[in-house]
Amino acid sequence: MNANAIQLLLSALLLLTTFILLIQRRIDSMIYTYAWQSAFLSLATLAASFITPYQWDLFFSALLIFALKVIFIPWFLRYLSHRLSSKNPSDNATSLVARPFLLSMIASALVLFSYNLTHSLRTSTQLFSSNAIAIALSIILLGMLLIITHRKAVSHALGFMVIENGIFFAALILTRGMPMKIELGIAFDVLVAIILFGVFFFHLNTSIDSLDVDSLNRLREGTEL
Amino acid sequence: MIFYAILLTPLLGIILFSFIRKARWAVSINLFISTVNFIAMILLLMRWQTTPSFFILHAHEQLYLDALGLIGWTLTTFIGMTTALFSYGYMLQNLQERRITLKRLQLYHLFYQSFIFSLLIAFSANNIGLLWVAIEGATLATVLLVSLYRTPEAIEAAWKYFIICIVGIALALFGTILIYFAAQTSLDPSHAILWNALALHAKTLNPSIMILAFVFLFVGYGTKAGLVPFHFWLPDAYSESPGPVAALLSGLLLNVALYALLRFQILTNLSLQNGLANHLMIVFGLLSFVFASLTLHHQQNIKRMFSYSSIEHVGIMTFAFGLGNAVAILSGLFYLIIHALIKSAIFTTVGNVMHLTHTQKIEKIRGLLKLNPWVGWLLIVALFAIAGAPPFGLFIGEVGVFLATLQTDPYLAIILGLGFLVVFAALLRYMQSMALGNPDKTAYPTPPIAKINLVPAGLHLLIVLILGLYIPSFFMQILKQAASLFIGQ
Amino acid sequence: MMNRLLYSLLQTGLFVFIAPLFVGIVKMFKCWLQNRSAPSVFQCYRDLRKLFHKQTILAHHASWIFRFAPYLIFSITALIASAIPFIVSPSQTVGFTDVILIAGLFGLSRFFLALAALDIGTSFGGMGASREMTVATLAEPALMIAFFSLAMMASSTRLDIITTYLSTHSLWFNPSMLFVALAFAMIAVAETGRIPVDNPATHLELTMIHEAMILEYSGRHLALIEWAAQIKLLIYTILFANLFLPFPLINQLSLSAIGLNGGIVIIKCLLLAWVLVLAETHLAKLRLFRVPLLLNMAFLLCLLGLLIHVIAEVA
Amino acid sequence: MALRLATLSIAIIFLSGLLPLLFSCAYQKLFSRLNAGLLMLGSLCALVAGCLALLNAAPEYSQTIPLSVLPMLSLQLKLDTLSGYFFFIVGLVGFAVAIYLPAYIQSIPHKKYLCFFTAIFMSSMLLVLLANNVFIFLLAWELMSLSSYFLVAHEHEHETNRQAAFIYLLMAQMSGICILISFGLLAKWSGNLNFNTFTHLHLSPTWTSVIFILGLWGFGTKAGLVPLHAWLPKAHPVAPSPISALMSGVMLKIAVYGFIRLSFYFLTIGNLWPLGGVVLFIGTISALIGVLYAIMQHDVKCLLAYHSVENIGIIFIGLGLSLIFQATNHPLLAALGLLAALYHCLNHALFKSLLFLGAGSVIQQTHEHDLEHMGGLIHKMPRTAFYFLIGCLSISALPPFNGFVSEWLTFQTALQSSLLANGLLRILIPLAAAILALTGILAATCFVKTYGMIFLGKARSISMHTAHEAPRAMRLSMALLASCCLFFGLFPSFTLAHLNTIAEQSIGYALPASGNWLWLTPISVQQTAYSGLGVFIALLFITSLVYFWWHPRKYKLVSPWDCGFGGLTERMQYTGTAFAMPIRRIFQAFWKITETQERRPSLHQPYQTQSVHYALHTDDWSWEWFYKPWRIGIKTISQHIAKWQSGHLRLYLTYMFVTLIILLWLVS
Repeated sequence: MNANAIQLLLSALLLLTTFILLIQRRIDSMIYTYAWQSAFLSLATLAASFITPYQWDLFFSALLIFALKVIFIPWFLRYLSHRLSSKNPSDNATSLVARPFLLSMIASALVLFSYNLTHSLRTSTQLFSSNAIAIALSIILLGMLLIITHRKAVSHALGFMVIENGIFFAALILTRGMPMKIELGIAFDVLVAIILFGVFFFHLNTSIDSLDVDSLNRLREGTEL
Repeated sequence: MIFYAILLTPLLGIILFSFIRKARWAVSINLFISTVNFIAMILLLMRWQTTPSFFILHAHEQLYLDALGLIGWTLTTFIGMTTALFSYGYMLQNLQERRITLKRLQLYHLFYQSFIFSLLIAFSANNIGLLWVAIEGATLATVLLVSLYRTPEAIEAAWKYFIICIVGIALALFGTILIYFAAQTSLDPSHAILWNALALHAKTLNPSIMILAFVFLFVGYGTKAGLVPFHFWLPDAYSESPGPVAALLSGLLLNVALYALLRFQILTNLSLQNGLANHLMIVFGLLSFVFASLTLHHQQNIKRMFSYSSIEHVGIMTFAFGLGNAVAILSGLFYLIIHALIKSAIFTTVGNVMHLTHTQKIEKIRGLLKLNPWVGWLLIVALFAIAGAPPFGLFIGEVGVFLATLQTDPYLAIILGLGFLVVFAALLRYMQSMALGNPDKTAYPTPPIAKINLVPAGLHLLIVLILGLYIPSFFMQILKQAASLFIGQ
Repeated sequence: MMNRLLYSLLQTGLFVFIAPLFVGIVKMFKCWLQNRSAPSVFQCYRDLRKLFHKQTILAHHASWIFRFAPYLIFSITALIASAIPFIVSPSQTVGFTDVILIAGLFGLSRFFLALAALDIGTSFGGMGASREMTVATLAEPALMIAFFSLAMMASSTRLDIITTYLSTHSLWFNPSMLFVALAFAMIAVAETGRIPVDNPATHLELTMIHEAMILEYSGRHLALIEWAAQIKLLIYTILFANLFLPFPLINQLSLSAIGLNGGIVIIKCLLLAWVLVLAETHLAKLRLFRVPLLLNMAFLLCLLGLLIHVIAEVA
Repeated sequence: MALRLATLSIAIIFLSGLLPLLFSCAYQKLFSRLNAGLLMLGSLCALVAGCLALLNAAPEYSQTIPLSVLPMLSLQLKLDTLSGYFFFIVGLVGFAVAIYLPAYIQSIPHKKYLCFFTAIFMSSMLLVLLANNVFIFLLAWELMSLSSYFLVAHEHEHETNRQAAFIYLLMAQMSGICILISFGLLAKWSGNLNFNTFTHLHLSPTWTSVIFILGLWGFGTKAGLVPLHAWLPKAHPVAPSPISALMSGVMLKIAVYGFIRLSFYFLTIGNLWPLGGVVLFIGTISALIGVLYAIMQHDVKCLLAYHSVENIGIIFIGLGLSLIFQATNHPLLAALGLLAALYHCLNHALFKSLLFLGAGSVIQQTHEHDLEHMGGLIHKMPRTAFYFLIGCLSISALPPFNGFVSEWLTFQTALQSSLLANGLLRILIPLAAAILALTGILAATCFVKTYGMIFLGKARSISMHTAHEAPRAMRLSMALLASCCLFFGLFPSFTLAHLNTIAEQSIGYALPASGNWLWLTPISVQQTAYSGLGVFIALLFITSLVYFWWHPRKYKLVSPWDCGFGGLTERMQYTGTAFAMPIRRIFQAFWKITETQERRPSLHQPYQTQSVHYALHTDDWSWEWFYKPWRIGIKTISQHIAKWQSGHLRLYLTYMFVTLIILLWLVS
């Protein structure tokens, strides 16, 4: 069992968790799944730090991810979603999420699409990364799909975090991570973003009395404002 | 030294505003810091004039200032200053009317300076990762500014702005990583992320990755710039944010996004040599232009109307940069500067108008010229300036874009001409209904407007007027230097 | 050259002087044809003399235009008469022989007549002016085309040159000339206010045009306007006779040529008077809004003439 | 020298506009005098500069004054005979207007702005004439439109004025864009923005046609050619009268100037006679439609505005003929056509501004625009009435006034069509000439109506009774223009001889001799000859003779005959609408006529009519055909597009997502 195989396995797990996230409707389980995904990502980073010698940067990254994405963010989101809605926090699903099979078919098509897209890159890089980049790309696209198909503000935050994970994964496999300074900057931005999400959950809750973003349609064209 | 002074003044502001609570102090200090910042910028410009250095590298090559960045810096510090001047009176007024609390005023100033800071970083970032971080930072800083009033509409607008932009900008991060990856084979990892190194070795970058990267960067930064069809956040955010914030968004945020797009356009063009980036920019530029110009006819809210005008102008600029010939690039750069100046003037004027009439509805704003001749004339002049009428600077830009279009693709000039006409019709219609005629006599008592609130818009328009008649050679030299980035020496 | 100028002036004088005679002849013919006993051919002169001796009456608020118009109208008509190839081709030095100028001068006199009609502010005046201008509107383009086809044949817009050209080239039987001649006749009827366009003999408010305009005139003013109308009728008759009928003017200044010309012109005029009377007796006056049909017909004929000229005769 | 004077005139006029803005209200009297004085001085300078340039014949160039390091943005000026001639026109009319303006604007609010924009307007018109590169030309051109927009919108309290101003500026913008594209294409081929490099470019027929048509579109819009004329009768009437005089008299000529510059100087038409044919066709249509619409108007300024359409049409007939003859290799006749058009430019400028100034005097005295409410003013304002009459005679193309000379020249050009080899043209050109004749007589009809309704008859409303003669300055200005109308009618050959140099420079041929001081012989004595002075003297002589001989020494003043019903009132007079009714019936297809008649029966006896309400609207078809479709189209599209922005965040993200996927798919 070499390191490449571990990474391959982890990337498959990442994709799987994304799929699960996509078709889930309960906010709580979505948050858990996200935590699992982040944990896999953290593991993958750790594995990469062992493959390439003296890469303490990656080691730190793994720790950072673990602290931020596996512990803090899921806790924070769970705290918020419980605090803000007394009802059972499930995402009132759209028609697509109501048909998980169709949705997963679309998602699979997206995976195929990203595989096809990265096909041209295969010649220029080693085999593993080009396959993994397809996975990273599909995680990103699926993250967007997640946002599009879910209605709760919390799911949108999660979707953004999934995209973020996908990007981090891409950075990891393509370039063995970004330079540390940038990594820190990105992490800081993510932190600020999640705090802003928190602030907004409060505002949304007070202004529209729910976290359902579909009721946010006051601002549009063609009607009296 | 001056370089760091400019960078650090807003940082100092951020620190200061964490402590200051008194309102009058805060607004004055905000103005003071912005003014100092701009004065430092003038010093830098003077040094630039004496030693025409093409670019300056700082901090282990992480920061880098060339002519393009210099334009961005000048605009940022200048508009930062004038908007601070405007927000001086505006925020105090808001405080009096209890639209905002003291705490939110503190927040406003904090984010104001962080926004300026991130912009300065973005314009001077050599590290493309840092560029991304700075733009993301600018986005995050403005999100809470947009929702400053905490009305349901403002929150909705800010939320949409937030989600769409961070998703977009996440895509840009992916694009950035792809570029970093594309440079792995030819550059060592510490240099593969530096823009100047990338530009130098652009031909060795992997083309197929570059294509993918540019698409992601284009969608990402294009979202930020407000290109159709990624623009949907823009009218909401502009219309619901307070006057000075709208001025900042339209005058600066839009430019920084376009700036980032231009950086990667240059890189992609150097690397691919097939003009793919240019084609994308032409198509989406024209799309934005046409789409926004048509939508412009269907507006009820004055700020939304002007936000569509911003989209339309971004479209023209993107189109011009996409054309890629010398005239187009020069006019595009000129257009960018003038547009930033006029648009922020417009949003400050709109702030005054709203103060005068207590409404954003176009149909309720009537007879401004009789209500308050100063505001009325400012609005008229600003509207004609933004519509590209001479003798204002945008006219030169417009003529330049046309000439450039005729040079390369004469047929596109028809779309451009029709679009200009449609835009002009809309702007003229709105101008007439708002500024001319008799005001509604019964509607409201009109409060007086402090002359100081008119100064920023007046100053901007004066500069635009002067630039429309005479372009100083120093200014032109900087433009040419910036343009030479696009077309080589 | 001076000779010709002298002849021209003399013939203009003669022209102005005998115009009432021609109208008298027409009236006499008409009476004959309608089995009435005819007044003397000099009756028109008597009428004029009577008017010259009557007191002139003016409305209270008549302006100078009303008073001034008769003199101007008379002089314009006399001026045009000087340019008409009557017995000898007019002198170039008289200088008004350009056909476009002639049309313009007619326009000027019409303009003042219409203004004078509007001056008093009665509804008859307005009605007459409006109808007169309408008829002129329809006649003018046709008249222009008629002149143009002549001018294009002779490559000149000068009546004297055209006459000279016609005297050397016998063109009257050319199809284009026939069409144009027919059209010109219709235009002339309209312009001079004869049946079927207008009836100079009645004062029915539903039909009158010219008479409605001059209803407020009296005394010497009326005399001058009547006289001018008589000259105008003769102008059109002579133009038709010398431009479109066979036996054109002989372009010489010898006494015999003048005599011959005079004889031929008199015969042609009598002939035309007879045709005019025949037509007036046989036709009823048209309703005002049937007049456009007639004049459109004239325009069409002119155009056909021009077409035939371009297609068939030039090539 | 001439150029320096020309630049000076622009500077003076510009300065005259800045003054009122600088002075405070306390010195109002002083600044208004100073302003008027400077305006007069500037116009006079322009007049003299124009004359000098015409006399000089050789073009003068200014030094290049850079506005930036870019060569394209530099101030390059040039004064040649063509621009000199138009300078002369602007200066002459401007001078008259400058005399007229101070007395007129006494009653107008915000005269500060009016003076300011008038000065900008005039100086930008002059700058258009001097411009020697694309950028300066466009700058001045747009400034001209913009400043006149503010003049049109000056009394913006009225909804109609705002609408007029809107449509005006929009059309002006369209014209600007067309010109920009057309000149931009020229610049593309010549590789330079300087007009000097544009001289007689040899382009492929396609590009020549494209540039030509775009130029015709652009300049034609501004000149008011049908069907792009719709702004003109709206905008001109609502501006203050002296401004209407400037707009109608001068600004339209600037457009003609631009068109001549483009088609006679920049482009080489080669043998593309259809281009000339298009111009001729549009000119003819404009002349006819313009005058027909004019007849139906009862707002005096609106009527005059439609007459501008007509006269611009006549000018373009001349230009079209000239282009046709040029393309068929008859340069002599081309020169004749060009001369006719140029001379009509001057003449139209003179009589149209005279008429607008006259109308302005009437309106100032009576506050009445509607012909149906006027009447009898010849007794109240005898001098104005006299000057107005001269204007009417000139515009109706009646000898011996100036309008007749230029129309006569146009006729003479048209008559030369027998020289053409192309049979189609040989027929169509005389037809166009016949329509021109129709236009002339219709114009006469229209002005009989106008003059009759304003000045003759009895007063139709009370406001006529309070009218007085116009102030002396205004009369002086009208007298100046009226005497110019007569002068240029009597002595055309002098001016035409100098216009010959323009023809020589643009076409390469000049007329051999246009005659002496008495005779105007454009081609040869054999062809034709005209002497305005001769006609004038002869008429004067005979009329005085007849008058002194026969005029009755005694009048008896009575009331007019009232058919025995007693008491003719002013309501019984023929109205303007009634006057034009036969024309309306005959040419009814040309208007969109809505005629409504409503009878209200008496309450007690249903068969007895209590009152009758009659309404008549004659509208312009061009609105229906050329403007409404655009407006409705854009509105509809914009509504549909707005639906995209439905307010749903997820939808927005979907758009983004789909675009991303499509882009990725396209590039892979």
